[in-house]
Amino acid sequence: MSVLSVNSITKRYPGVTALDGVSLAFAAGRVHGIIGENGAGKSTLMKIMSGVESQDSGEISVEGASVRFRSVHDAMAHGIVMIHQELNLVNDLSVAENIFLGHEPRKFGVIDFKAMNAKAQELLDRVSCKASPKQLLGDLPLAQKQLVEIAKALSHQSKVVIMDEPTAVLSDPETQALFRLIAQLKQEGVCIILISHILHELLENCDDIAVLRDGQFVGSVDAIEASEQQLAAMMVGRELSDMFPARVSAGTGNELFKVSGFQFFGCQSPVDLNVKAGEIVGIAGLVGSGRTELAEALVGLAQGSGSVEVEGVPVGRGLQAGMRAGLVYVSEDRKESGLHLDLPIEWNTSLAKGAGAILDKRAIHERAEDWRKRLNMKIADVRDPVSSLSGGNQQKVSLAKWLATDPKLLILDEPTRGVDVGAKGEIYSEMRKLADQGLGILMISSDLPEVIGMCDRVYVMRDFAMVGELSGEEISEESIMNLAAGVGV
Amino acid sequence: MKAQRFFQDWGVLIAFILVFLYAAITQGGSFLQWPVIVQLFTQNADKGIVALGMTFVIIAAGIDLSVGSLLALSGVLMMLNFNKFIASGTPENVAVIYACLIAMVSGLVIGLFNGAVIVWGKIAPFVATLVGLLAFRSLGQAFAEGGTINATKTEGLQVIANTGFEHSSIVNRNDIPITFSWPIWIWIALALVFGFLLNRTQFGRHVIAVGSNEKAARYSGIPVQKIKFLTYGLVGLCVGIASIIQVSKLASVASGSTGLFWELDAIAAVVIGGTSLNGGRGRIWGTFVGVLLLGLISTLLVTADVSVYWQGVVKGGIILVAALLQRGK
Amino acid sequence: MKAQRFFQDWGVLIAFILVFLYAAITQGGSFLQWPVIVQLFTQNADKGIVALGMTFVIIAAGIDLSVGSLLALSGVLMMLNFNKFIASGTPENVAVIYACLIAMVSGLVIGLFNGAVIVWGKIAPFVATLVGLLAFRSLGQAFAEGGTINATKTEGLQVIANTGFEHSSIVNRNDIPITFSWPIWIWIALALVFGFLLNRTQFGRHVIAVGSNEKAARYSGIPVQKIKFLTYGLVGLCVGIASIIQVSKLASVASGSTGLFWELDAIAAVVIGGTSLNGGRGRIWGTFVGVLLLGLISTLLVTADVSVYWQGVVKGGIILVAALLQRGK
Amino acid sequence: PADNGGETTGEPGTTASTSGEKLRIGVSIPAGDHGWTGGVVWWAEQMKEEFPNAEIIVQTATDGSEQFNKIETMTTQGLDGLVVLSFEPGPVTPAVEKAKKEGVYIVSVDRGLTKPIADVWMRGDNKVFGEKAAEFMGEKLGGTGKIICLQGVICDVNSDRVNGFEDTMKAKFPGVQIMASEVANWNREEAYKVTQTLLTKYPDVQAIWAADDDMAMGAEQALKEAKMTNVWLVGGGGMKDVVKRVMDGDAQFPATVTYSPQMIADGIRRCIQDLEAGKKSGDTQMDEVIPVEIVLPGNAKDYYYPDSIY
Ligand SMILES: Nc1ncnc2c1ncn2[C@@H]1O[C@H](COP(=O)(O)OP(=O)(O)OP(=O)(O)O)[C@@H](O)[C@H]1O
Ligand SMILES: Nc1ncnc2c1ncn2[C@@H]1O[C@H](COP(=O)(O)OP(=O)(O)OP(=O)(O)O)[C@@H](O)[C@H]1O
Ligand SMILES: [Mg+2]
Ligand SMILES: [Mg+2]
Repeated sequence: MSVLSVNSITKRYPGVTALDGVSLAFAAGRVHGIIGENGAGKSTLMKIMSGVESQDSGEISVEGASVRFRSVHDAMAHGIVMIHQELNLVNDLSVAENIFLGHEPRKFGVIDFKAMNAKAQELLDRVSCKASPKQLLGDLPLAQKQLVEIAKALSHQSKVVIMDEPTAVLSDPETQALFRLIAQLKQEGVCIILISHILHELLENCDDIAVLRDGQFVGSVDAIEASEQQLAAMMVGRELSDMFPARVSAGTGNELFKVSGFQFFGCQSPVDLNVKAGEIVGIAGLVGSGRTELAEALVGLAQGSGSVEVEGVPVGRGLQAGMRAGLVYVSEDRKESGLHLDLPIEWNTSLAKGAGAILDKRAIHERAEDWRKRLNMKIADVRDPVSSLSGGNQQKVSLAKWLATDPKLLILDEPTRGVDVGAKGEIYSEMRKLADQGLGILMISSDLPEVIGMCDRVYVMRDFAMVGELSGEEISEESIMNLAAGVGV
Repeated sequence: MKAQRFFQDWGVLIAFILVFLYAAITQGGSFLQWPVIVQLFTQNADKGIVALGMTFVIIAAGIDLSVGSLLALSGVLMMLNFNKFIASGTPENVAVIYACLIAMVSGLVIGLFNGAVIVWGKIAPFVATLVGLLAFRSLGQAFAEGGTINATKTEGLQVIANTGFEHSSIVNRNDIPITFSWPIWIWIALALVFGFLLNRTQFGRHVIAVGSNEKAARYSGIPVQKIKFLTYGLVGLCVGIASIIQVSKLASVASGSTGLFWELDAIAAVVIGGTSLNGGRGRIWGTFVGVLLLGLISTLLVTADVSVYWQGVVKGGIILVAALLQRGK
Repeated sequence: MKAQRFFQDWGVLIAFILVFLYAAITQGGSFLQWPVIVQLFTQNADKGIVALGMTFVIIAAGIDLSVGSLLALSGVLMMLNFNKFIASGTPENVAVIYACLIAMVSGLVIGLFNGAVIVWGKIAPFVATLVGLLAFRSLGQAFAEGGTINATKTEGLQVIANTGFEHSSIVNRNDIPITFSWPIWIWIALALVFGFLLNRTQFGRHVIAVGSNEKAARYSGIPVQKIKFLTYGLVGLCVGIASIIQVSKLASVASGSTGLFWELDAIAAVVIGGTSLNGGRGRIWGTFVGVLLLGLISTLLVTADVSVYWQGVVKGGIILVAALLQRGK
Repeated sequence: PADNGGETTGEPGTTASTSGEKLRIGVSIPAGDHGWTGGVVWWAEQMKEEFPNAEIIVQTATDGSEQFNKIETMTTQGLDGLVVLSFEPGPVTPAVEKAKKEGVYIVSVDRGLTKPIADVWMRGDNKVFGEKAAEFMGEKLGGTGKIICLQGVICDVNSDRVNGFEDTMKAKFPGVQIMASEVANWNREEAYKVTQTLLTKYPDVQAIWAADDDMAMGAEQALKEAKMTNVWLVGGGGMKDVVKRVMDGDAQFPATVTYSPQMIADGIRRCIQDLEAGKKSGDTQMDEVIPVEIVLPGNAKDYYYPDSIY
């Protein structure tokens, strides 16, 4: 019998039908994958199953009995917890307090901090998170926060754990650890529902995979028999060609971007790097290796010193000077620093570019429409706030915002995080097109296939230092991981 | 859903219209007259101008508690200098112009000072402007030795607030044409300019972006600090202009009481007008109507002869209803 | 970095110590005496208690502008009923107890009313409590006909604020033992209880979670609305207790002036104490010291004989320095 | 009706303006945010009952500009008479001037206006308020002693009282030392606190002067707590509790100074009587001084209004 099932769930938002009569069943001791394009309705369905949102029609059953969730609390009481796609943690509380938020261990009505910290430490160990239970959550880097979020879900001893793209911000070792954990939970009879855009992950770790398209359930496959191509075709409704576009003129141009003797906050040794016109250069490394810090310092968002040149001209300090020189940075954290979620999409796409001291509203609108077509965004109206978009489409808006500035050198930090396979392909080909037009691209990514598929050259960082450079045939998953983890050196 | 959105967008205007209709029906003839309506604008122009500036500050997720005290201070500076000019034999009209410049410049400069303390001194706006609330009035009192300063010549000064456009067909009950005085036009003009500034210029859009998500604004290359700094300058300038109107209207300035509680009134008008205190969302016309609504309530309390003890309850009640009308989800 | 963190954590205490040392050095003997120190506590206990409650509201990302008016209203209710009890022949001590209960219950209930308007009426806290600021005092004035109500019997009532612990070794210069009056102990006890509540109980941690990230709190199954609602009840209760102390001190309540501007003072103390107006971050001991610091400044202004005109500048200046000491990055 | 009305309660019902309708009287006064102004509001409200046939509109204001606006609004609504107790004379004068232009009969009480436009000015004299207190205290101290002063909100009224007091003291009783002169904002609670603080610094003061009775009451509480009941006080403003204490021969309140908020009631009566008598705006320009008297146990019962709120 299924531990959790939904029956013809429908949910409408103004302008969109996010879910249209979806029925699914989930069983104990199984790992269910869910895939779908950005905006297909995956997160919405999960939110309904975990009591965050309520459906317009349809019903939810837990162990055969029909239930109605009025709040998250109700869902938790039925043994259902969810790890959200966008982190939902409290920066001003400790790691342990976050993990046990809402169900703190108590003694005589008072929180038993000792027990709480001890239990939190166990959970953190289980998810291979190095953070300490007493640390303030706000001080953690993104990836560790994600692990805390997972630990938090585990703290509930639930029957059903829903994970909405948990691996998007994790690098390889942590992802591996997470899947070991999932396997263990499965052994314990827990039902896991896993959303991801990384298809091979799902094929390797799930029992079955359900596909959503445009708010409708289009089918379900057995993970052992299915292939990536088959899944992609079900998601998108057509066959996908090779995701990574062919390189035309890999890095034959002149030196566009040259950094030498560059030091930034926390760096262990000065960094040298360069990017030629038309080249896509990767920066790989484990989470916490300092890639984001380096990039932010390079564009002037953080302190840094050393020589930075674009087309042989030294770039002044400060973000604006960098932007004037054509140096732009697309942040990894679209929610906090990348986008204005409450503001219209068209504003966001013009915010970095500007639109004259007196705004040219038409140009602003047309620019947004233009990028919507170029990046194939799923948007009802460019005047809607970004917050109404699905995660992947938000990521595209973030990209469009910076591409619109006509940069010379583009630094992308995890550009395809949370983007569906189809859209990934679009972003990749857009990147390649830009490179072919003479742009230089520096791409920070934890997604190794992406690094290998896209980059002409790869720098690898470890512990806030540049530890190697790979090019051409040298680029392989193994060589990168060896450098990044510091083995075999 | 649709209805809710409608109320959210237009709530303050609907509230204003409802209160106005109520007044017109219950007060009958004595209310629906040109003088009453014109007075509503005249009496609230100064506060309204301050509220316009406050709207920018609040949209940028700031707050300015010092406006009332600043009003007193720049009024005192204006008046002291005016009297000095007159004493030294400067022609009256020249003295008036100088005095107005002094009021505007002192408002602007002190506003920018607030901004500098907040932006570069890294002090929370609430605290920094609370310091201003205490210090500016105190300074004004020190300059004025605690008292009221009266203009030694009043005609020239009073031209600003007491003359304006008249039309022979718009008269009061004694058939004297009503003056649409300059403050009304200044207020309307500033509202239009500020509306344009907020909605049609890069500066305005940057103010919204800073208020909506400061970090993202910084990452977008918006000069966040400069924008914040300027919003405080803007409200300071507005206060300077308002102090000119006050001084011109009253031909005097009371260092101890001029502008008392104005910060609350101005913030209330902005918030009732639909601007979010969390920043990032706001509108100029809402503030304009918000000021009018508060003014209308005061007028109504007078004309309906509500007992002074109960006025607070009635005023609070109407504000509550206005807020209920336009609440979000 | 470390030094900065240190100042951020301890800034308000350092500021207090610096001002105290300054006073002790410049005022010499007349300042460093038991009576002065004890007075600092006695005089600020009522305001301090209100600030404790306000801390919870602000940590939950709310605000309460109505505390001063509520103080007057619950004082009026307490006093009117006390006099009625006395008139009807209730024994004085029973009447005192009834009156105290009335003050606390009315504070609590009206505070919860504020909370209900904010949470279920979905009105922004600033607006909802601004309505309270206007309406509660007005109600008090209506009940008291705008005047001051004096207790018809004072002895029993004044026991609360004017008696307390004495020790024969702690005397003033006339060798009369100094009274560590009940308000001091009530304040300290409440500070300890509230500190415990904030840091050690689920309620306290949930208040922080709600203020820091309301959505995350909701996703964690925390009853966000109930938590917010309760914080307003808490501050209301504090106001009720403070009104008992006020009434007991002077055996009278002035409907027009009791508690005037207290909202500003209480919020200022909370913010100076290191609690963020954005919610999520705050501390009880900081508020406690913040209240003492503001009180100390007032005492210093009186004893150092600062010109009345310049007091605002000096007070503002000291607050600014305290804020600079503990500013964040 | 040139005589100071106080006995008019007997004949209501005769009020009728020349136009045959009810008389409309606007009363503009400061908000009752401290004891004395609270008394003013109360007395003004009482007049509504005393003259049921006149329409008395009482409006309060928290600053000069608000008072300006409210006078303007009332004028627009149409008034026969305006009784004004100005917040500050300066800001209010232009509004009164406008009313005058509309032919409204103007009675100004207490603080006056900056231009001679009132038909009747019942002048309160705040300078004398300070002077009388200083004379009494100087004499009682025998020309030498230490005192402290409590001031109200910083404004013209306060300055007049304080200057009157301090100048007289300096001129006539140079031996009396004013140890401190602090602001307590007309507020009982603040006066209580300020006095507490001052007493620790100046434990040897012999007397306290407060610029109004409310503050004197606060100071008294501080004295009581410090067990310094030998220190005596002089306030002023006609608060009934204080007058009673003087009447009863309380050693701590040997005297007080009159300045009753009842003056607003006299002003309103005067306005109605003059209008009923057919007086028109501009007919007269009376300037009467409301005498400020020192209240001693002997004459206290003349100033004791047990039913007043203040
Ligand atoms: N709060 C909201 N208001 C309006 N529309 C919304 C809201 N939340 C989601 N939507 C819309 O509902 C649809 C489904 O969104 P959902 O977040 O479920 O997609 P998803 O499958 O999780 O996509 P992704 O892979 O990008 O995370 C989208 O079209 C989105 O724009
Ligand atoms: N807000 C912060 N406070 C304190 N330390 C931080 C903060 N942000 C990052 N760090 C530290 O900096 C290091 C690098 O952070 P970050 O995770 O951004 O690096 P990265 O290499 O860009 O990794 P990724 O982009 O994969 O997340 C981390 O080890 C973390 O300890
Ligand atoms: Mg999603
Ligand atoms: Mg990073």
